[in-house]
Amino acid sequence: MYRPSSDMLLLAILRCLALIAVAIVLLIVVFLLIESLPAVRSVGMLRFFGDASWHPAGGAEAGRFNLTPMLIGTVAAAAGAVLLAVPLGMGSALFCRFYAPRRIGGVYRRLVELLAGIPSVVYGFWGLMVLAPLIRQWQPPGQSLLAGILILTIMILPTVALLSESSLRSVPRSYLDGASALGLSRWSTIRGVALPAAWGGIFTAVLLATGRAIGETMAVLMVAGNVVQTPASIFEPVRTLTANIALELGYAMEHHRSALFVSGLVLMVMIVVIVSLASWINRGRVHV
Amino acid sequence: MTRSNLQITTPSDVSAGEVARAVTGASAEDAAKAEHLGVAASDRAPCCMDREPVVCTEHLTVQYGGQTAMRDVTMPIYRGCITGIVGPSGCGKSTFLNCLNRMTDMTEGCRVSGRVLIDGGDINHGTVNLLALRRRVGMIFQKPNPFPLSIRKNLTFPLKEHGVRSGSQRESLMTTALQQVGLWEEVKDRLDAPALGLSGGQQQRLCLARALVLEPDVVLLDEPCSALDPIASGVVEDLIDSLRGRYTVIIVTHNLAHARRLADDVAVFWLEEGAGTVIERGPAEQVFTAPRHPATAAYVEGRRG
Amino acid sequence: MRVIRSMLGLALLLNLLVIAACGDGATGGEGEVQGRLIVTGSSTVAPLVGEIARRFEQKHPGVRIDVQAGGSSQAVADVQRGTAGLGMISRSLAESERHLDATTIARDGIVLIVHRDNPIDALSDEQVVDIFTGRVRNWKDAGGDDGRITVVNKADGRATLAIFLDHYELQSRDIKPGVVIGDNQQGIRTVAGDPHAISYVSIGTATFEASRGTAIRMPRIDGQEPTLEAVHRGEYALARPLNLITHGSRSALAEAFIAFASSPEVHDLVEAQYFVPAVE
Amino acid sequence: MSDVKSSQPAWMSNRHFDWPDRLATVLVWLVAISIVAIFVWIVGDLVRHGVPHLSVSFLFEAPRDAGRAGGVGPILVSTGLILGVCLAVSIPVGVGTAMLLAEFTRRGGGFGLLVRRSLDVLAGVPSIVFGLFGNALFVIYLGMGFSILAGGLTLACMVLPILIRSTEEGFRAVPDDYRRAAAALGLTRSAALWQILLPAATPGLIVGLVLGIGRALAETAALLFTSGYVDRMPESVLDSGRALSIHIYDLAMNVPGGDGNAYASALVLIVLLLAINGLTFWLADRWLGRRITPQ
Repeated sequence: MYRPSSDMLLLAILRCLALIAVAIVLLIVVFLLIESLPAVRSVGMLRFFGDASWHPAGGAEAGRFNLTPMLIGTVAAAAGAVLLAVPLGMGSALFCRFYAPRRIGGVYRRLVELLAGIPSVVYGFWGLMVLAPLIRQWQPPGQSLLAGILILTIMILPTVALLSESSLRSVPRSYLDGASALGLSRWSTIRGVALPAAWGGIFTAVLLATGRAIGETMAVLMVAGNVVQTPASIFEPVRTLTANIALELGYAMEHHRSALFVSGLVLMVMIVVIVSLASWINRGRVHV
Repeated sequence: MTRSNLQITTPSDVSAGEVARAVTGASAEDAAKAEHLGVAASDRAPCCMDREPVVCTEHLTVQYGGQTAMRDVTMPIYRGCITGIVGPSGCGKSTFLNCLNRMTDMTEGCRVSGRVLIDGGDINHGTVNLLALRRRVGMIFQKPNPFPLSIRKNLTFPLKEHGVRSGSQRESLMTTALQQVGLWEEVKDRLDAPALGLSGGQQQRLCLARALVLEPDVVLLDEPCSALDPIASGVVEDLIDSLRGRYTVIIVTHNLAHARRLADDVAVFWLEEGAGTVIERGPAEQVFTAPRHPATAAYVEGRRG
Repeated sequence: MRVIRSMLGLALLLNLLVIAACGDGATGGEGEVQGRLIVTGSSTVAPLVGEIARRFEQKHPGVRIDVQAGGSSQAVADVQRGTAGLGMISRSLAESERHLDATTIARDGIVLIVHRDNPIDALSDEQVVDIFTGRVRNWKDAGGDDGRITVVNKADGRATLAIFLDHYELQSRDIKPGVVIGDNQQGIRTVAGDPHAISYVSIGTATFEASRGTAIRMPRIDGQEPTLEAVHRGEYALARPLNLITHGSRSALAEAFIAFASSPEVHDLVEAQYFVPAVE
Repeated sequence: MSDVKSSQPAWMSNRHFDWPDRLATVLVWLVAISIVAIFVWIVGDLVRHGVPHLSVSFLFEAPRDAGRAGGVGPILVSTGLILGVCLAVSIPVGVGTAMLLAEFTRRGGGFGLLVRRSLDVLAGVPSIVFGLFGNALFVIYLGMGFSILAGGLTLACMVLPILIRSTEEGFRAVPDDYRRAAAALGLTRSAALWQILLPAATPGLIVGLVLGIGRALAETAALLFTSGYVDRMPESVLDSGRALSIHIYDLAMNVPGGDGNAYASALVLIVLLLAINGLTFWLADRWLGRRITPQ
């Protein structure tokens, strides 16, 4: 096929620009690897999961490098938040789509969009000023896994709600008409027809929200207490992998710094798994 | 078919006097016609001969956001008969159908005035259990719309929601319904396959089975064959024909040949002053062979519409 | 192949950016110093150096000094990498850091802080160790009111933590914290917000905050009054020097600033921040 | 009327009570009400504590006494500069990539797939990992130090997926007729792109931009270790500059008595974001006739 030279030039330029996105991903991985290499080499990958504790300041010899409590903290906080946010977010989506009178539904949706736009540092600030003291009155010290879960729930709820709603919105009208013509109640229609039809989109929403919960830093850093431990109850403080990096990177040197990049690598792996899962579920669609 | 019979089944004299008159008037007229056409009609469906109105509309008017779409339709529909609703597109045929099971509720800004009486009860009355009403009045849409579930679940799920607790009972009802629409042999080995994998004609028959499994009295069909190829369309048509007598069938179609083959009664909708209304109704033979309204005559002869 | 080539292109582009970026670095003029100096490091020292820098800039209009609080370890890392011209550390140089040059600009001590409403007036060394290692979990057992103790500890890598551990001959892992924080200020903030919390911070910071009405108190430790006078007299056990550090040869600007920061010209600033001026 | 009742069909009485349906309705309304309540609680709290500290001078003054007093003038400037760097880099890259994805790659093509997968991953990378990356690459390896430049570049990597996705949708929304008409006129594809498709896809680009700006404004973790937190008026993009979100973080966590100004700064940030959010949906409704869902 004939192609004018200006087209070839344009295509070449666009390809280069598009490769930047690929290059950034590669660079992220490469830099995480390069920076974590010293620790992996002299500490060994096993010690990141088998050491007695996390006290990395002592260097490769005296230091301890166990990331497991923070991994558990991350998973516990994210899982708790997802468990709470999914029913709430779906409820919110159902409200918008099926229950709210039209005008209220529109206003409500705008409100959820605003919630989605509030920065995490503001949520964290609110959690620090309001939520943690509330929990402290009940179960000290207040800054705890529970506070982290609640703040994360509020943060990922709009994601679940908005994505589920757009998924419900794409359920063909004919299914809903068919269900009402059969005399099915609103709830039966939702449970039996709308939710099964929207399942793929909702599941993707949940995965993306999980990714967000795992990756969230500031809000958790501000309310979760940041003690490196495997929490025995939700009232105990925890530190997540992300909070660990934010808390210690500025002060970290050599192996300590390197160990933080290892935790970054662990985070990255978790996210890639989730993103792949999401795009695998969505392989029919263009975008996740 | 007697007058006293009618007296019992029509609603209270107080509120539905006019309907009673309309019904009586129509039925007297129809009775004459029925006698006139006697043999043919009774061959097709003896049940239809009772001329007992099940559904009556009374000055039914529908507005969408202030725009009148259908005006002043007063019409009885008889038990066990197949009533064809014909007319050019956009003259309120589907709107009329949607009034009969209150699907109009689903449309934003839709206002219905006048009354729809089914078995003498006003379906727009405040205490109506809408779900029970819609179970009683089944509906089939223009485009087949099976749920994105398995074939089995498409039938058992509505049953379950309507309180059929026993699984085995649901299974047997499902089997019967599928046999009734002639789908059983085709799908019995893949009941758990997705319903959306069926062909268009099969999907439409599944939808019919889904409606019939709830044992409705009235079945509303909104151009059920228009989205199907001729062969599938023929199968569905035969199926509808077989419903005569057992169900009261109201079918919207713009296919006149179709209406002529199927319907016992026909109502012709026409656009008058920007809104659809009934310009002629009566036994199919009469409407098609001896139309009284000039527009009907032009329409059935294919000159207009 | 195409991928590699465009990655090279990207790298080249970024390098060009950096070369452009490095163009207007600090330049030392004759006589009058000018240019830009980046100072990073200890959050304890940062407010003081910030004040000194402001005064220094007033005297030398061509100079801009950016002070950034991170931590003592960051100071060491930054001056070694050259990301900062000057580092601030709130401790002496460690054995492994002897290749750096340090100049003491002030002295400071570390105190325990509790909430203002906490009646505890004094703690013995044993009690401090017991509380921080989790052997004592209720204020009742340390002579206070009933209430679960919230131990507020510093994250690994903080100089204050190192000095605290050193003094009590503890290992970082022995401490059983209820909350882990980063900066001094964060410690003060956490304690001021929790009636049952205890932490340790710089005397200077704590005294400064207490004087502005923040809800904290400083109990005596093992009979020692936690005051600046005690640090001044050299009697306070948990004392430490605040140093400015450099790596390799100092620029004229850095030299001038260090000289200024350790001169009596800034003693009023040191005292205003509740530190003890370095003895000449 | 009594005879109406006696002859009434079964479906006329609404005595049947559908428990699951009622329960679901109550629950769904409860969820919606509690979400509204949480929103009102959070925003109300911010407004109640923030407004007393807010004034016109707050927006222009420099922070004093570690931010307890004074305003956020230099911080707004730094935030603006970081955003500027971020957009200056991400717009050309984003538009180019979107153009390639929408106009030059087949859906299932290998190259397009590679780019798309990369963007998916990039969209999921936690901001703190961007912080690590930016710190290692821009701050240290490329020697930019803690600077507005380093922060802006890090943010550019972050907003790239949002920008590309939205711009690509913009291109896809352009009817195929335009392309065919251009081809029929014998235009080169580049000419068609510049003259016809790009203007037609601008709404998508603008919506993406506004979403990206929203994300960048809200970001904290990626900037902590890249742009630093010097709260003075920056003189060039090579100076360290404190973004508004970092200012809130610092006041909230590290400055006893900084609550008041933290509330006020949070309020300023929220108002900025609301303005941008409102703009997004106004633009989307107006130009695209559809709604864009932020993630």
